[in-house]
Amino acid sequence: MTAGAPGTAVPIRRRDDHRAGPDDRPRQSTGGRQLRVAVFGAAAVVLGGFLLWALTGLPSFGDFHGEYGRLLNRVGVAQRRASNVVGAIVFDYRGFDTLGEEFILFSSVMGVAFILRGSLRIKDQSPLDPGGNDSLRVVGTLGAPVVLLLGLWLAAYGYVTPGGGFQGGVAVASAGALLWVSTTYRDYHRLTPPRLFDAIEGFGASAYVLIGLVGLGLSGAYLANFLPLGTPGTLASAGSIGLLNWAAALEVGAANFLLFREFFQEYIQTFPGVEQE
Amino acid sequence: MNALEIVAFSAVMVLGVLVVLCREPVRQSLVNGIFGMALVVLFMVLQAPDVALSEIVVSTVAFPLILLATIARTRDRQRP
Amino acid sequence: MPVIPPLTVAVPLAFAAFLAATGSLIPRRAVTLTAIGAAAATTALQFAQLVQSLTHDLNHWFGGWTPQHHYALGILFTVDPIDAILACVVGVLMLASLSFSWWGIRDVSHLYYALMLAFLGGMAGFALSADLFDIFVFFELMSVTGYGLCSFRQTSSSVMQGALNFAIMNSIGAFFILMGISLIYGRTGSLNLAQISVSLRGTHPDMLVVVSFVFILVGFLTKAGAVPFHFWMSDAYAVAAAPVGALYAGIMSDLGYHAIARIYADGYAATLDSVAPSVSGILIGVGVATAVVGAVMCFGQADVKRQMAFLVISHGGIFLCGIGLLTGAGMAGATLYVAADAMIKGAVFLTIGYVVVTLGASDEFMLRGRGRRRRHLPAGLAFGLAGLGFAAVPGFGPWLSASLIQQSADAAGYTWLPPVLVVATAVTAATLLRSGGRIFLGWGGDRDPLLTSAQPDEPEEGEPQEESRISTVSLLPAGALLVAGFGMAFAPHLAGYATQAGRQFLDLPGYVAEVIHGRYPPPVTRLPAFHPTAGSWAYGAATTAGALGLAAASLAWSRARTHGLLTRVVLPPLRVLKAVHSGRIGDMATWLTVGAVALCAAGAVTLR
Amino acid sequence: MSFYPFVVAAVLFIAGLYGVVTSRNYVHLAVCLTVMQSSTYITLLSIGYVHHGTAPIFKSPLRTPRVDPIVQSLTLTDVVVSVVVLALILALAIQTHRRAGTVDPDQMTEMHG
Repeated sequence: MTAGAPGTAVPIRRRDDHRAGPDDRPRQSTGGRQLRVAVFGAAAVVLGGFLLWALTGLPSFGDFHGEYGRLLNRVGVAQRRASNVVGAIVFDYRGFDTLGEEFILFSSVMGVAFILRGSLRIKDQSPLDPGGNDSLRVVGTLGAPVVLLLGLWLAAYGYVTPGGGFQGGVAVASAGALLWVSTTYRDYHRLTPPRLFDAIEGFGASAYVLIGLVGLGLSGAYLANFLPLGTPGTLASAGSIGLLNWAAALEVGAANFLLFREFFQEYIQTFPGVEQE
Repeated sequence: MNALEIVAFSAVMVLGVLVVLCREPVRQSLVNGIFGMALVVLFMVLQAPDVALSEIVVSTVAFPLILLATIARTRDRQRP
Repeated sequence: MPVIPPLTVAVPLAFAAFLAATGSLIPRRAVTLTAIGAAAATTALQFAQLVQSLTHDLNHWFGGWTPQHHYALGILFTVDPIDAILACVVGVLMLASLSFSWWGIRDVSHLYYALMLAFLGGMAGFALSADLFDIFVFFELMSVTGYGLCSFRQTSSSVMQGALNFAIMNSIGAFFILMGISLIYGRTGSLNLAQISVSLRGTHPDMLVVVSFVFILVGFLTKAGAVPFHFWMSDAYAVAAAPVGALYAGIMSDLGYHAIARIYADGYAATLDSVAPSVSGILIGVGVATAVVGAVMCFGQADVKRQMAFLVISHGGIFLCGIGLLTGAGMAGATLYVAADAMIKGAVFLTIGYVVVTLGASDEFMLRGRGRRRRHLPAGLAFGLAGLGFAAVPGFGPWLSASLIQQSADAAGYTWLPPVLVVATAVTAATLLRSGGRIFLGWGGDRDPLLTSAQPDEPEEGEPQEESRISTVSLLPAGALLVAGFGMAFAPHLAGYATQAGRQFLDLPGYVAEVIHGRYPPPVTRLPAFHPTAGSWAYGAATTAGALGLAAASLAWSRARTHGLLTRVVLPPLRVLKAVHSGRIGDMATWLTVGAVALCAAGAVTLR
Repeated sequence: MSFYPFVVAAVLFIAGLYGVVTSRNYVHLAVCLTVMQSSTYITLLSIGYVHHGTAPIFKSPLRTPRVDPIVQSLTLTDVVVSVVVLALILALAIQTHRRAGTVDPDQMTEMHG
């Protein structure tokens, strides 16, 4: 990325930025900081007071009778055949929020990659062992499959018992993290090609959108259910919630995996012998 | 409110304030992990198992992982 | 149920996911074309949606969860003409930015295009959602894609600092919004705006409602860059790459104001309308402060990108005044102003992108006279036209919208408001005309004590090495945006449709009837008439003359050898104001807290 | 005592904000933001709690009171957002460190005015 390239924010000058040490900059006077803390302190006390004043207007703890939640507790299982009403809300009644949430995660992964990859040049022949010790390696090797299974189980039963695509997805991604502890960097690099995970992430995210479109095509409402509902309390229940749940699990798993991977790449660069930029 | 609830809320409050006051990043991420566990307990007490599960996976894996990597990367060090 | 509204979100998001999955495998040109195609399809859908919304509001219940027993179970998208216009603006700007990228952005990863499309989906959803929590979700989606895009081209630490300030302040704003949503959910037990209004109807507002509204206000005012929540904006927008900056400045911030209007009109108005004059006063107060502070700061900058950042802030204040009038015409004026202004702001940002590449800087002193060559004429013309557009030249888009606000303000008894807005408009437009004159005509001196120059004592770094890296063709999208912004005024019955839409926007019982009970009003047969009065012509004449005069005076002043009296009078307060914009995150968060306290206090006084 | 949960939430909200204002390290600051955000989880879940209520999972048609399921689904989204925000700010902090050699917000005074 050359300075002065199209769309460049601030051109040409400050090419020596990365050389500038912390001591080259003017420090803010302690007086300025003290004033800031004093002003903030006074304002924060008042703000806290207003917030508490408002909070006392809420029904007292434990006496909540929100119509929305009560209604869904009453009709949720019957309408959606999902024994976990939270799951039914996440993937159906408020399934569109979850679509947004998927894409928040998706965008953050792309954003982090966009921010960090810009300056990353790792050469494959560099000595890149994380330098972990043997006991750590054993923990990783034994732990990874266990965590992977746990994650899949969490994801699978999301609409029956607590859990679901998000929790399962993060757990599956942590299995990937354990894999990193248990092997050398180079093997890890080979085992987990980022393009594959990019593809999985994109597939999971677009699957969620497309399942919504199928609902729109078949019954005129985006994300409407189009599968038979089944029996509550079993895996064969809840209609298209199951599909959405797995789409979310794929997306969240791959997204978190990529997120961890980006930060590993950064961590790796703190080892001696890594060529930078 | 019963005693369990009061204890769970108090733990969260004290630990949350400690996280803010702890300014050394490595120690802070440790305290933050404990704070996360306190939140998990609170969520269980509040009958929110789904949220507790996601807080577990987030505060035991995601947060420490990205935090420690960043701390290692941004530690002030003099490179030749 | 209408099928288009969900498609305007689903299409860009699906293509974003597709590009993320396959983008590293297909040629870069194909990625760009796919992104442009997706944006074009989305824009077409948005225009179709606008046409449909003119007959009656489009309400889409996700998952098919229409209200059961008159209770809203699902998430709702409401599309009335006001929302539909803003959605169209989002699409058009994205299309222009991506087209600019075709010429202007070469070596960038496919992630950029995927992020842009996700950004488009986020903004489109944010403009249409009528469910409080869903609004929050799309707010976050829009913000998160924004944080990623902001750090594009990390040429210096100032880019990173701008992006960090952006991310941190917007996150704090988001938590305020979420706290406000929690409060109102605890009170009403619902998240759908119409349903909330049903619960609140007839109750007397108490501190919970007020603080909840104020917290939501704080969050969206932070996004929109209102004083004193705006400090992050000048840093973030000044470092954003041209196509991204065009979107931030053009529409993202102003969507924050729209969200405030919608949340008030469709939800909180049920109880807060008993104190409507105070709400109006508070919103207009914030708006005037924003318009004035933004204008002064805008005038005091030498970097065109920072000028634009403060111009966005200042004009946002004008829109907030229009919304704060709480009248149909005010709402219509604010919306049309956002639309016309968005086109022009977008055009300027794209032109600046071109200028930075071909001329090598964005500081008007460094660039003085560098744009005099004939081949820079298109860019110079774009600058000049945009300056006139910002000055609300009579007869065109911005002026039409400004006159709606002006007439509405006079009718509502805020007769002092239009003159203040004239000053803000003239000052911001003068700034752009001044820098255009200096860059493309070489007028004026090469320093001015009033202006902050980013690189005051650095020697010029000479002409950029590769002069012809970007062709003049890349200015086409900017030109198209200018034509759209100016030509908007000639769309038949625009002001009438908009005023009617504005009235419906504020008609809460009518909205509840259609959303909860499915009873739509009969189509309107006679549109309200709009005729520019002598006042409107005077408004436009004053802003135009003021802008031209002030620009000329500023250029002449920088040529003068002695700066005696004026410097002594103007400089000290300007220095203080600039010092307040320290760019430090701690100061910004402190200002935000102070602003939140002030709004809470104003609300508490209202209840007395 | 029945407002104690909301006091906890308010304290954490203000504490997180205090951390942001006084922070000398972007990493510390990012964690303070998550503390501020956790106050919104606490508010939401405390609002939706019902005395002697059980989780909204219906294995058998027990007629016990149930806690509000909506706030739980909102909090789930909220938790995801917290990861995302933390990751993005930390990524920006890493880049800032690379460019400016510091992660102290108050040492970065390049832009003002």
